[in-house]
Amino acid sequence: MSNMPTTMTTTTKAATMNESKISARKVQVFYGDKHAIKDVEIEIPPRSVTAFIGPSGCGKSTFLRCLNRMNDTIANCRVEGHISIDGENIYDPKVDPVQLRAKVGMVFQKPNPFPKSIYENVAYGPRIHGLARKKSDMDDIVASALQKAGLWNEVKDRLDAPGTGLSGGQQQRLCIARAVAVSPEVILMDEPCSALDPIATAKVEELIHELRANYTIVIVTHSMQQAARVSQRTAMFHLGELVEENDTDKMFTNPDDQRTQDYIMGRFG
Amino acid sequence: MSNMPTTMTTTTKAATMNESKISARKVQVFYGDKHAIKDVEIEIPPRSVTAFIGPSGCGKSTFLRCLNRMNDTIANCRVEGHISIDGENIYDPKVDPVQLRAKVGMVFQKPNPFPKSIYENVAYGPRIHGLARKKSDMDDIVASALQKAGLWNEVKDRLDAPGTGLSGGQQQRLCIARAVAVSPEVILMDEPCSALDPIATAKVEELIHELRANYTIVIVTHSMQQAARVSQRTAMFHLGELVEENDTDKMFTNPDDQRTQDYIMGRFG
Amino acid sequence: GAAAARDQIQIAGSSTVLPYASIVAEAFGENTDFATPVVESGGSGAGRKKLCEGVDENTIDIANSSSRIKQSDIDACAKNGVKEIQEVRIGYDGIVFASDINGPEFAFTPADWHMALAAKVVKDGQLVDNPYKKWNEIRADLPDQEILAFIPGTKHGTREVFDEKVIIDGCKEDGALEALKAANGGDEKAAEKACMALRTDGVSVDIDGDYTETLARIDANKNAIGVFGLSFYQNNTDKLRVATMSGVMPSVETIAKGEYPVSRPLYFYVKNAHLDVIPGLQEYIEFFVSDEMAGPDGPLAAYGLVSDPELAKTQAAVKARTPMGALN
Amino acid sequence: MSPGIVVLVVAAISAVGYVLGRRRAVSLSASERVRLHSLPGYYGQTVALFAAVPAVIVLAAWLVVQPLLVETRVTGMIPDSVIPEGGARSLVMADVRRIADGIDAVLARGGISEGELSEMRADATDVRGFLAEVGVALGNDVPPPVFEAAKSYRQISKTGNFVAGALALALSIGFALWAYRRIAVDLRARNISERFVRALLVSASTIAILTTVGIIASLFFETYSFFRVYPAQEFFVSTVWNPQFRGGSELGILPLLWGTFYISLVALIVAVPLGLMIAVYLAEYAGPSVRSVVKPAIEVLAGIPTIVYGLFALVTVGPFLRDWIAQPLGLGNSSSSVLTAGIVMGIMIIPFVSSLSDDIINAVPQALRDGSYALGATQSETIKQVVLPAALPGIVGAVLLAASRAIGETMIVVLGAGATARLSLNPFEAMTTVTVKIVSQLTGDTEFASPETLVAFALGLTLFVLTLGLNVLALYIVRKYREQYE
Amino acid sequence: MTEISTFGASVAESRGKSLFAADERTRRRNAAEARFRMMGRIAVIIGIVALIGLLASILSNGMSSFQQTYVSLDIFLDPAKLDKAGDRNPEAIAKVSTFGYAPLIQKALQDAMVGKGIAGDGVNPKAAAELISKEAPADLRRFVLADPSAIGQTVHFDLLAAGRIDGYYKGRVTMESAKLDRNISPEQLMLADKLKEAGILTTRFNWSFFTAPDASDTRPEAAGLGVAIIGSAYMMLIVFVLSLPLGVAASIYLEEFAPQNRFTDLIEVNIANLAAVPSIVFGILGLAVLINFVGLPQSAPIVGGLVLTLMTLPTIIIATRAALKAVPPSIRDAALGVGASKMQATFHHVLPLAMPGILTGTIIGLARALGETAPLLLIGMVAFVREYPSGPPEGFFDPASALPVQIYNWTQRGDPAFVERASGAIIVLLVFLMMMNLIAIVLRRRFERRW
Ligand SMILES: Nc1ncnc2c1ncn2[C@@H]1O[C@H](COP(=O)(O)OP(=O)(O)OP(=O)(O)O)[C@@H](O)[C@H]1O
Ligand SMILES: Nc1ncnc2c1ncn2[C@@H]1O[C@H](COP(=O)(O)OP(=O)(O)OP(=O)(O)O)[C@@H](O)[C@H]1O
Ligand SMILES: [Mg+2]
Ligand SMILES: [Mg+2]
Repeated sequence: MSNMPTTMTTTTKAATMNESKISARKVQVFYGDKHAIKDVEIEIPPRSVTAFIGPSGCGKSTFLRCLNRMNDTIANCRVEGHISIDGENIYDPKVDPVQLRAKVGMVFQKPNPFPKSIYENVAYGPRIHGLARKKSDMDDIVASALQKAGLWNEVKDRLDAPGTGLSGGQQQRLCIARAVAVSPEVILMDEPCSALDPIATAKVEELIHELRANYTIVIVTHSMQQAARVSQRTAMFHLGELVEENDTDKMFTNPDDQRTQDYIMGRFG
Repeated sequence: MSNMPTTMTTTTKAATMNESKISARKVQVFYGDKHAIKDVEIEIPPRSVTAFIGPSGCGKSTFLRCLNRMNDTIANCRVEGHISIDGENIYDPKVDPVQLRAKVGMVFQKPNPFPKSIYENVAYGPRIHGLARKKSDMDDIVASALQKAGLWNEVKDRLDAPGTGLSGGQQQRLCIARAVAVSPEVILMDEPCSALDPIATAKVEELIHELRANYTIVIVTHSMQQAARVSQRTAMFHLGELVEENDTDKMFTNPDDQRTQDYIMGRFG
Repeated sequence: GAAAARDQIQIAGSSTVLPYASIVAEAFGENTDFATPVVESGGSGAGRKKLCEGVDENTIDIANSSSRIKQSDIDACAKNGVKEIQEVRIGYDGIVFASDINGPEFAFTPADWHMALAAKVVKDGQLVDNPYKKWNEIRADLPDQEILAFIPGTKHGTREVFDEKVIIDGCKEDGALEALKAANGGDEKAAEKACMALRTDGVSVDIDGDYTETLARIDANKNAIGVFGLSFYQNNTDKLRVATMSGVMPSVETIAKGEYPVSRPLYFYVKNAHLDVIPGLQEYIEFFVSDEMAGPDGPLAAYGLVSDPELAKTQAAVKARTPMGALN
Repeated sequence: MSPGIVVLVVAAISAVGYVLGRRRAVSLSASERVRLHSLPGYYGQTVALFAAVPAVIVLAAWLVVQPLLVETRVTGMIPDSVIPEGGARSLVMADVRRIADGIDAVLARGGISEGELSEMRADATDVRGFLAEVGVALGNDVPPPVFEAAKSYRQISKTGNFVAGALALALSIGFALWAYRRIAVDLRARNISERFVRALLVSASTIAILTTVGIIASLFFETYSFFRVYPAQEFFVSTVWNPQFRGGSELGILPLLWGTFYISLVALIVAVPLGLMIAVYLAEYAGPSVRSVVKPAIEVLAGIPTIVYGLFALVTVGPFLRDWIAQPLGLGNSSSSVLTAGIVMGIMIIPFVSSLSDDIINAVPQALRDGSYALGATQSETIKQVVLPAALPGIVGAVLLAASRAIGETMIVVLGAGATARLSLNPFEAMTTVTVKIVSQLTGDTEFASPETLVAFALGLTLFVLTLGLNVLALYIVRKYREQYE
Repeated sequence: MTEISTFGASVAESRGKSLFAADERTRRRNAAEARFRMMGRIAVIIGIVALIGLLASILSNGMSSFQQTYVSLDIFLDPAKLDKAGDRNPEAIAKVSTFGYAPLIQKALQDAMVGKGIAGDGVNPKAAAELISKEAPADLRRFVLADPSAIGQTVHFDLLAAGRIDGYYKGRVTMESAKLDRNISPEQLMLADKLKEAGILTTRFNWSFFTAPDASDTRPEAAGLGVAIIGSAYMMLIVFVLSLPLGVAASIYLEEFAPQNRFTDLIEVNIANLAAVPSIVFGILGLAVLINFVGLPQSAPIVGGLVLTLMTLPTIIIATRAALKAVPPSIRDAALGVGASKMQATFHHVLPLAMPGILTGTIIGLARALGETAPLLLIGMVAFVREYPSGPPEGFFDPASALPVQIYNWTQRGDPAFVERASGAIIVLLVFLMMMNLIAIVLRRRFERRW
């Protein structure tokens, strides 16, 4: 926690309020022959929550993974187009994807804790980024991250237990805690509440709300209610295309696109 | 779809209406020292949908895994008490867990498709149970299972693609299709809709509804609405205890237990 | 470090000579201040090749050889600047035929062996594929025992002696050579070659390993006859029954007198250029051929090396460092 | 300055550099109140790397170059007159080095002083006897020019070592300072050190290529000379292998290849099912205690010297197969046979299959098994249809390794299958393999330049090319059937 | 539809059935399961039985080599023989060769026999002296040269008994075999029995087996493994220090970093192929490149170590790559997702998970390297070496032997006593191997986990 202010001061300069934090132009993604993302253009404003919605398999996760170049790790995945964060093209060969990912954190759709202790799961990020100088600093970071993710009470007595021995929802929250612990500027969350009960969900939403003040958040969700509750802007994907992107209020009351309307009304499929 | 009628006629004799399909008495589960399930007693009626609800980490999955002895595969997991299906103690040493699991199918919380083609993922179960004599029979089974899970349209052109290359929600539906394809008597579903959009969810709920006529279904869900929509009975877990078990209608309108009330009202945590 | 100069003699070559060389090396190390020489075994061919690799500390000093050096080796030596080589004949190696100690006695002639093992033999005046299955079919006074012979593999120097002194001589004795010569249009070379063609139906088994392997095989096949070195046999007289050849019992004495036919000389070759450079090299070769070691009462003879009757000549040549002349 | 000491000093410099670099990075970030680009340790590492790597490279290069330089310098000092007839300059140089070492030894013992040494003359002193006292034996008395050459050899080497050491130290300190000065909060220290590690990784993997090049090179020339004295066509298509001591051999590779293939096949038929079943049993059925005992125990099989297996084949298995199977069935009465060698070799390579496969099977995620069990699959169905396919690439690797071992084995083949090259289908007959013949032809008593010896290289190269082909095939198959979990 | 109903019916059969009453198909499947399991168990049993059989034969043949028979004699170091001039001049004393010491021993034995009242019974003094190893004079000479002042005194020596006598007390030589044996007579054995009764002949643990260098063919009783153990230890040190890091580094590069292209395919195939290269070819490589080209010395552990390293690398690389491949990608994703570099993800997460496989590769690779003779044949290590190499690192460049080489050499020698020594050496080699692997095995158990 102690060095949080430093980070903040440095980030302010990057994004002026009227600029968008992330902007994507003509993004195409292919898995081998499969054209998974088609010509997506989007601007994501800083210090706000943007929700991606759309039917299963429409490309939300794929697009999300483009934003911190996690697609690099998929062998047959090819990304075209232009994505920039703070005005810098992240697909520039000179960009260090590591630095990018330190800046753009991610919570995956399938919880994937390390086969290590709960503590180590959360402490790993801060450790490699040198966020804690002392053991006690690290303890603080871990505790606060777990608290934010609403997991602290459940695991505080067994921080040494393996992260893989947690329940599904607990693992999901552990992964959220792990991502939050390194305090990235942008957090990408792929259905962070899918395995969570309403209370835990509320807790995570509260966290998102809190983070919004300083961070840019992109969240994939299947719950319209959740999108409506937490996001300022919403983007709707369908069959790899970005159908509509709009203020959340507008989107859920008076969408521009027929398909959005249909989806929200549950008339798809 | 086509073989449904035959199956229906034969299943009727097994469970008389007033008997319960599954009954658990004084079930205790320990993970090493951790007491994860405490003294749970429950009766699950046949040909109905029972929903398990409760906060994350309360032991829903653990208890669910007890019902087809999937806990056997966890090294440090110990189950005590008595669970019977159709009046037979499933923890009897003479019981063959394989036969049990053929009868009691399961969909896991984390989708775990086999690293095989989509087709093979679904065909695997029917094949080991010898449900198809010819290739065309198998094709029918696979197609109908995928249709029931609402995945057919998305994958019918790429049945040879690996199941692991699907999106999160698609994988989840693939796992549902896989479980349905062997037509077990009891289907345990651990949050089958967690990664699904509303339309896909509706499709799965429809499937559950349809299956209910002949099968006994236990579903873990975090969505009260879903529980209310699909289930006849609901069981509420909390900290490893079964807090309350009741008709769903009653449960959501006038629960007996304060904790249930609190949970449903979102006052937990 | 790597740049340090070598201070022990390095010897490589024949595994037949190895036991003798190591007996000498051991005694040399014991009785002098020089380091005990390192004696490698890797075959005569490889040893001579290493010897001829050049004059350099990094090459060996002595090559042991169970056969005489070949012209191609001398050429290779010359090409690599190894001009002077001493040839030192250390004695003779007897080759004996022996069978399991509990089996019958054998008294062979080379003709017996040729008839037993050749691919084609003369039977009733006709050249036919070898029909013999038992020894007594060849000659009635041989035991009634199936023919099974473990002979050295074609890479062994011993095989050369076996081919020459047993098979070809036998071929001549039993008249097959003449018949083959006739069949080959009078070509003596081709006929000899045909003599040496052995049957391939499993009766004659090549052994690529060493005499211990042959011994172990005889253990597993009690009715087999094996080919051994004299020294090996002398160490295993409790397991092996040796056969006479043309009526002569093999021993150090009969071989030294030239009575027992199957033997061959053993050599080592010294690179003269190393003599003054490698500490102890000259001393070692003198020690080797000294009467104390290589003489008829020395440890080498005790171990089964047939002492060279002309040892004194060799001693003089070694003292004088006389390089070998052209091969004749 | 001896290279060892220089290396130690350089190591010390880089250790200090690490500490200082790290400290500087930390203090910079504290004073500028900016987060470092990388962990402080990486800054330390960059300094340490810059301090060590150039210096060590220079030192290593020097160690290679110096002897050459010094030799050329010193060789010039030796007049032709002291080179014995038929000898070579290089041999005299050996003496020079030996004397120089001896002098060092004497000095170290305090026998004489440097001053006395430079005064010393070979014609006045008995250098040979003098050095013999410190255990340095010389082949001959020392001519004065050689002794002088030895002295200057010592001198030049000393200077050389000193210069190199000084250079290395200068480089070390210089680069360390430079790297230290370069430290800034936004220096991409992690990337620098990772690039270095990556370079290390790359060079490690090129060793495989270099080895291959080396093998091909060392086989190629002799193979070439073989084909000059022996027709290639005969070698590749002839079905007879019959080397003769005195030339005129028939050296057809086919019977040897057949033997190799046949024996390896038998070995794999024994080892793969057994090994896989052991792996499966250990990974899936056995309890941890059984596993922790059985696995290392089975691994001992791979460590038993092959001579033991060979004798086992010769003394036990061979006669057994002959007396109980081959003779009753009328399939021959040879105690050495393909089957004997194959079976025994199969036992030896079991651990290659079992241990590696066990690790790979163990690494298959439990979720996959759960998925299968939940469908009502038995454990064996799960293993056969889910676990093994998922573990396939690793298992293929293990089998390839086992096959490779089988192809390369000699002792078991020699003792178990004999040394006869033969083309036959009967597994109860003696046969032999390419490898056995490589060894026997190479270590035989025939002259080296003869085709009988050179054929070993041709055999080696041919085998190399063939196995390469097989491996390409294996890679292709694995690629095709690979199942990537998750 | 009709088709479908038939197979539907088969499902129906099992439906509603008791869990205790297995239907036909389930019974068959369970039988298959039981068979499979039984096959696994049988495979394990076959493996273990093979191991036990081999070990038993090794042990039964080789244990006796850890015992050795000695002859204890008080020997008068006769100045008349050893120092004729009587001025204790070391050079003059050094001139007396081992042949000069033999009579002293012969005499001492006769004296001892007389002292204990043992009759020769047809064994003449020379034949009686044959009970004592030919190594004995060398021992004496060494003793005298080290301490010339002992000349003229009577000193107690424990001398090695000759190989045949030693074998007599180990059951290798019997009265029957002695009758046929040219190297020993039953009378000599009887004499040995008497000496044993008199306490002159004793059998005890054979330390020198582990420390003495090799001996020539005439002295099996003196042959030891000292040089071979040092040589093997040096080589294994080199192999371990080089092959493990190199192998792991190469695998990491290929599996985690290298782009997937023709070139990496080439490397991959190449490595697999190197594993299939017969070990002797590595010897050819070592001879051509390391000795002839680089100029490293012959018979040296450094060359052997490098050659064995090259030979071991493919094994380690293949095992490591397989293990790396088996780590689920989600672990890498998780690490990358929190901003770890690929390097960090690999070293912090993937590598530890792949550790069991890596260690297995190391165990198997080292086992092979330790037992390999063929490549050493060409680089001059299959040799008779009696001088101990010096300490590392200089010792890496000195001639040395190795355990498998010693075994190989001994099995080729004429005297059957060497067969026993070879079996003893095999035991030592296996113990050496197990000690080497112990750490790896313990580590491997710690790293093993499922996810
Ligand atoms: N393998 C395991 N080892 C140890 N503890 C475990 C293991 N699996 C689950 N637990 C613990 O047991 C408790 C119950 O877990 P369970 O998975 O049943 O929860 P759940 O109700 O399914 O929660 P969720 O809704 O988050 O999936 C939790 O506290 C969890 O941490
Ligand atoms: N590794 C892959 N290889 C091939 N195709 C893939 C891969 N990953 C995803 N796809 C395909 O790309 C499309 C988009 O997938 P993506 O995971 O982005 O969907 P999603 O919107 O996240 O869906 P969900 O809500 O189900 O998670 C899907 O059709 C999917 O099948
Ligand atoms: Mg998704
Ligand atoms: Mg759960």
